[in-house]
Amino acid sequence: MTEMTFADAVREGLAEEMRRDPLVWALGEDLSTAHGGTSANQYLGLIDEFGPKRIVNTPISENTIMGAAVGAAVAGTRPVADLRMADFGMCAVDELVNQAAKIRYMFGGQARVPLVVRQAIGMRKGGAAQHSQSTEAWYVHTPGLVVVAPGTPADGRGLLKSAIRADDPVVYMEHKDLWVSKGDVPDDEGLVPIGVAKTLRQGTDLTIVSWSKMAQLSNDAAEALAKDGASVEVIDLRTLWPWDKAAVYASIKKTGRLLVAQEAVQVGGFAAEIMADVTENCAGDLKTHARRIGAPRMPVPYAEPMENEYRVTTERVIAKARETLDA
Amino acid sequence: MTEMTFADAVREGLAEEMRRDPLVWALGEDLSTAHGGTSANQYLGLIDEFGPKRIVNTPISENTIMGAAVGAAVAGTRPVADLRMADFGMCAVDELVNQAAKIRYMFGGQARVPLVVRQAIGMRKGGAAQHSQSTEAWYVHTPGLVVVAPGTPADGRGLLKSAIRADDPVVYMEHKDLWVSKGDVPDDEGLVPIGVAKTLRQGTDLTIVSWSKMAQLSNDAAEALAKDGASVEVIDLRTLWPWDKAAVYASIKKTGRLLVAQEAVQVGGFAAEIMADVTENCAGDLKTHARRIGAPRMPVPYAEPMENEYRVTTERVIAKARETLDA
Amino acid sequence: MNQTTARENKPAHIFELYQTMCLIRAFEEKAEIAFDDGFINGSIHQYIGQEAVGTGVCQNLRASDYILSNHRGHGHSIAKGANPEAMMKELMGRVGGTSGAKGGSMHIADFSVGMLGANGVLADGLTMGVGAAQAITLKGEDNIVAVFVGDGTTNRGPFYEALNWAMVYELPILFVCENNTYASSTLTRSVTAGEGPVARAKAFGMPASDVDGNDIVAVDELAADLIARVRSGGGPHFLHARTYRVKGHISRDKLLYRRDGETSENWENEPLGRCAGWLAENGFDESELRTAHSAAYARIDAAVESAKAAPFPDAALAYVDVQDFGPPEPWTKEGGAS
Amino acid sequence: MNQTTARENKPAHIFELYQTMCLIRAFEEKAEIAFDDGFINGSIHQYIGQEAVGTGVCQNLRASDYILSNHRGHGHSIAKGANPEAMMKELMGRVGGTSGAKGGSMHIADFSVGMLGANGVLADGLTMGVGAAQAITLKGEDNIVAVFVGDGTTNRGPFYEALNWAMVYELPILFVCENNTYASSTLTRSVTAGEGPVARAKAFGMPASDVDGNDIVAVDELAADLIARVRSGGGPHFLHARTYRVKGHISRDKLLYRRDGETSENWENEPLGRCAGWLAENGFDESELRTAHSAAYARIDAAVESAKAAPFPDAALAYVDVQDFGPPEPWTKEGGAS
Ligand SMILES: Cc1ncc(C[n+]2csc(CCOP(=O)(O)OP(=O)(O)O)c2C)c(N)n1
Ligand SMILES: Cc1ncc(C[n+]2csc(CCOP(=O)(O)OP(=O)(O)O)c2C)c(N)n1
Ligand SMILES: [Mg+2]
Ligand SMILES: [Mg+2]
Repeated sequence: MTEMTFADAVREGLAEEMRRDPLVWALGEDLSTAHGGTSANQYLGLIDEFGPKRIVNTPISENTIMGAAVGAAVAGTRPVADLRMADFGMCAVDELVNQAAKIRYMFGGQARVPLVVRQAIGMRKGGAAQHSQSTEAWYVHTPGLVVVAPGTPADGRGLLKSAIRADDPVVYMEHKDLWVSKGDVPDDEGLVPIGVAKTLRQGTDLTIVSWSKMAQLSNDAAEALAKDGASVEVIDLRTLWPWDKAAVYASIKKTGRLLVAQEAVQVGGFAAEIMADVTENCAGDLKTHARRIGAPRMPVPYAEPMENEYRVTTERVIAKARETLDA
Repeated sequence: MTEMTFADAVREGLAEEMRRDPLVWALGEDLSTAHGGTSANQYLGLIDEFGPKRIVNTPISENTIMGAAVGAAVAGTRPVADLRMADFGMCAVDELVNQAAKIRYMFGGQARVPLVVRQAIGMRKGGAAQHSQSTEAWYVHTPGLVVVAPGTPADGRGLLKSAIRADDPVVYMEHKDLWVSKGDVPDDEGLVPIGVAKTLRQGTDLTIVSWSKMAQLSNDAAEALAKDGASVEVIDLRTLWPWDKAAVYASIKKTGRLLVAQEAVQVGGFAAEIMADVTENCAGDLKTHARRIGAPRMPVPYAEPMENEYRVTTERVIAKARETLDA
Repeated sequence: MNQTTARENKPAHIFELYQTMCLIRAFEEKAEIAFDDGFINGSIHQYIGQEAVGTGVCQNLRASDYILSNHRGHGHSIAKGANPEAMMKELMGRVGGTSGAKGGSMHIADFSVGMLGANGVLADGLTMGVGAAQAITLKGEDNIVAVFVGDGTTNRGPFYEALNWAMVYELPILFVCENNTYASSTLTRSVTAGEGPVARAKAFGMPASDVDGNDIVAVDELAADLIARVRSGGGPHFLHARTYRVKGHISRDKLLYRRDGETSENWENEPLGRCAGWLAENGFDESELRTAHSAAYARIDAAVESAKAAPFPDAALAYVDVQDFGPPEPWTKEGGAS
Repeated sequence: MNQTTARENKPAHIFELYQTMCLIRAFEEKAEIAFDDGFINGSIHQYIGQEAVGTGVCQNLRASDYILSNHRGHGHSIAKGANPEAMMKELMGRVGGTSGAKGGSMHIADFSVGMLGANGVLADGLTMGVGAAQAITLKGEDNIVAVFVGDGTTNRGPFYEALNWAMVYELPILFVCENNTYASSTLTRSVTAGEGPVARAKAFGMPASDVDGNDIVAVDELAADLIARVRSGGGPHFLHARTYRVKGHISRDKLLYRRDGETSENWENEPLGRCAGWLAENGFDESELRTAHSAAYARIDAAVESAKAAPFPDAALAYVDVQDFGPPEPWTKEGGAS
């Protein structure tokens, strides 16, 4: 195990995959210049090892970053396209949803589209309306796509590697606040399987299901609740499609209570899908109806008091968990 | 009342609003040539009455159709932008979600964005993967947007008119199969309020909530079930955001059973939101947990047997309704 | 494709291209009849009148070269070597269709001959095309990519991104703009500023050529030259082919937006007749041409019959080939799916 | 803006522009300090070194004219007449901010002076700009629109769509490309093919001019001329202003990607110094210039102090101004929201 930041861990993961397979390459804006030291440097130094044909600094052309990745994937390579933020990813929804997600199917299985598209999600202090969005729900709703949203450096690295090896197009959503977070990363290959959740904490009274940064907040909430004597199980889904239903169902069987916590806008978010699924499939095991927590349906405001009002905080998760426990 | 097709009714509605308010105008590809008689002709003849400054035939430039509508809206006019299909609407998600939906908020209320964007949804026989999608769930998940999906000619006209008069950006989703469908349209102004559902059929045993074309299928299902003695209430939401919670809650209070029926892919669809909401807010009134029906999570296939396998049919709604009734 | 023999005997080479063009024409005409008879769902965008462009370009490509097409892809596919019998099955949604009957007319693809797909969304073939070319350079192959784009589509932003991208990375790609005068029911020049696609391509530093797209001899010569240049590392090239969409945008289109006589005038200039004229002047007699023409129609007639006779695919195949991780759950008897 | 007096007395006019440029420079420098001191969240894109472009263009516009800006919008805003005090409050997220503290640095807007917004998504101002121009023509006004776009952003597709659109509808719009050499940490020319933005604009038939963007006298003269042409129905125009981003892409940027000496060389050419030089040659003495400079800094210092003293907005204001239909539900004590 080595302690490293999320950004370092995923960069290592990418480099390892690029060493393993010469058909793996990355493209995006400012990749070779590593954002000039202004961002998380997930590509820092890779240009020196892999050169400009495999660490491709692109023009500001989101449609083509995504479209070229699709074309290069069907033509036999494994591109990792970086759109920087899910907000800018909105400029390339067409290429992702109409092409990447559908090509294998609509051409009757003639092609695979083995690409990874990185679209960072989440609020970063002061990010405001256009640099803060979490759009995972859109892509879960899109047939053909795999969606992952790792919450730790080890999962970030391990899931990136699995995503690169997968023959499906994978939307890889890293939380901007996580880039600088630290954690232990295994020294071995450290693959994290797609579709397998991780139980962060065992418990018997309530299951909190979450992902990405919110999994950590949920864990913090569980710790706080433990002081009150509540035993809360916390599941970090890590993969949102296909999500680990078996793990969630099993946990609900044990605890009888479910809270789904997400950072994204609550209305129409991925938590709604889990709620709906569990309502249909775990009715007998639930002692009280499932609950969810997510952001109010409004854009992300800038000023701190409003931004904090917007946020799904640990305290709010605790309050909602209490409500679920008491019901 | 006059009987007309959906396409004729919405064209009349648009013309009426354009006569009423000189700041209302429309833009999109092939508007003045009315798709050369190949499509639903929702704009046929309007060019003669309103001229090329108000019925604007645009280049094939989806980003700009949407972006220009936003700019023109903040600059004091009321554009109706037609992106033809939600599938092509994916080329302009950025302008809709990052700009139209956020401008009022992120500029602190200095501006309003009174625009309507038409994005037809739904399967049309043989439409295949890229001309069939129903993406309403994405826009319900997007703060700042209003989403309507009328199911009859009268509602199509009345909601288009209300959408044009609204100061919010409205995503107007008409089902391609509905364009040729006929219905009675009131001879008066016929405004249909945003956010108000319509009960298509009263019932006491089960509530089916639906919208767009699926509301009609749900009604057909209810009729069939009536022959078996089941009394099914059918609610056509018409507006998806804000959806008429009061109407749905009241119906559930009466029937104690809920089925939500949608044409879109089930996973992560709008039905999940209704399920989640009702699970949280109507738990006491539900005799059995809420259920939903939607398409399998796969692209729309072309060949008829596969296409039919994909479809949410009346029969499938009936089966799911029976399951709910029997639970 | 027999390019070497062909070069030695130009009339014989042009005759081969004529045969391909006849096959495309026959395919489109028969497809329209099948459509009108209810055998084809959705809509079909026919290539009639534009055959010389796809034929002249694609027949100069290798099977290992890639093409990316658009909504009007039947001609490109046939010219690139896709099997018309399988294509007709695809249009009719039958077993044996090129895309397993999952795609239909707008999603014909045949990866075995480098035909990476028609496309229902305008301009997406362009961005995917530069990516495919990038893959070629990464793999160190000497293949190239040709992308077809309509005149109307040159007003979509991704077109310019792709031109710039191709130049920046010096990719082996040929952009083929088929200027058939119309974009659906809109006269393209009514919504297009400036001198048009050639000037626009040149503004990106891309060498660009213009050709009479209804003249197969000219298209063939120019395409052969440009493809050789692109293949030998000359970087991207833009080819603007002037042509005309003699039929409607889709088969049902009544062409109400055209002035009287416009269509018939343009029929005079359609490429098959012109090619036949050239062949007649270059040693072929009428009967040889008629035989070739009839052979194409006979082949397509048979393709139609065999497609009509082919079974529809099993409904259960709908669930296949979605994705490895988290494939769809089939409907259950109770009406559940996910 | 006093354009008529100014024209009669050119040095006095340029002196006014100098004052605006000083205000922008002071704003940016003080904002950086406030950022480093933790008073500003997110990130700020400074306009230092580019002041002459925004000033020369915007000060030739009327308040009723519109501008659409991008992520680097402080200078455009001040030049168009937005209140720097309110802007500083916006940056610090305080009551009285231009956007009610909801937007921050990247979402400055002041509709009362025609400043329709900075923007966090590249190129979107272009498509919105042509729409605003279309609204002007529909309303029959004689206002115009100016849109600012960075060099790097000219590689995004919507840029070309907007150029074409503006020409097709002959809209009253001036596109201002601020070529500051960089796009974030990338040298724009390394990812840009051909001769660049001017050639690209011309390919759409759009008249295009090039100017030394660090020379306020040149920018002012050209902008005045072009704006008059656009206003009098001359159709769109493209103005390419060569400049240099002397600071980092955002304030935290350490400029590690630049060669040694590059930044300092370019500092020699920055527009305030050059303008001061011109003014000195045209009758202004040092002390007048120093006074103007100090006045700007004093005003911004005061703006910073008053911003720091201003209260933060009430958390409850977060729920205001989302939408009329279906506004958000506030959090309840139980932690619910929707
Ligand atoms: C992004 C997108 N916008 C609109 C359409 C609808 N559409 C299909 S074909 C077409 C016209 C295309 O014109 P052109 O590029 O000239 O090609 P042609 O049909 O003439 O071959 C349009 C508008 C689409 N398929 N995709
Ligand atoms: C669509 C989109 N892509 C990427 C970004 C991230 N980004 C912000 S500024 C910038 C560079 C812009 O360069 P240029 O257009 O030259 O403007 P400058 O910053 O030099 O003023 C990038 C890539 C963004 N905000 N929006
Ligand atoms: Mg055309
Ligand atoms: Mg720049």
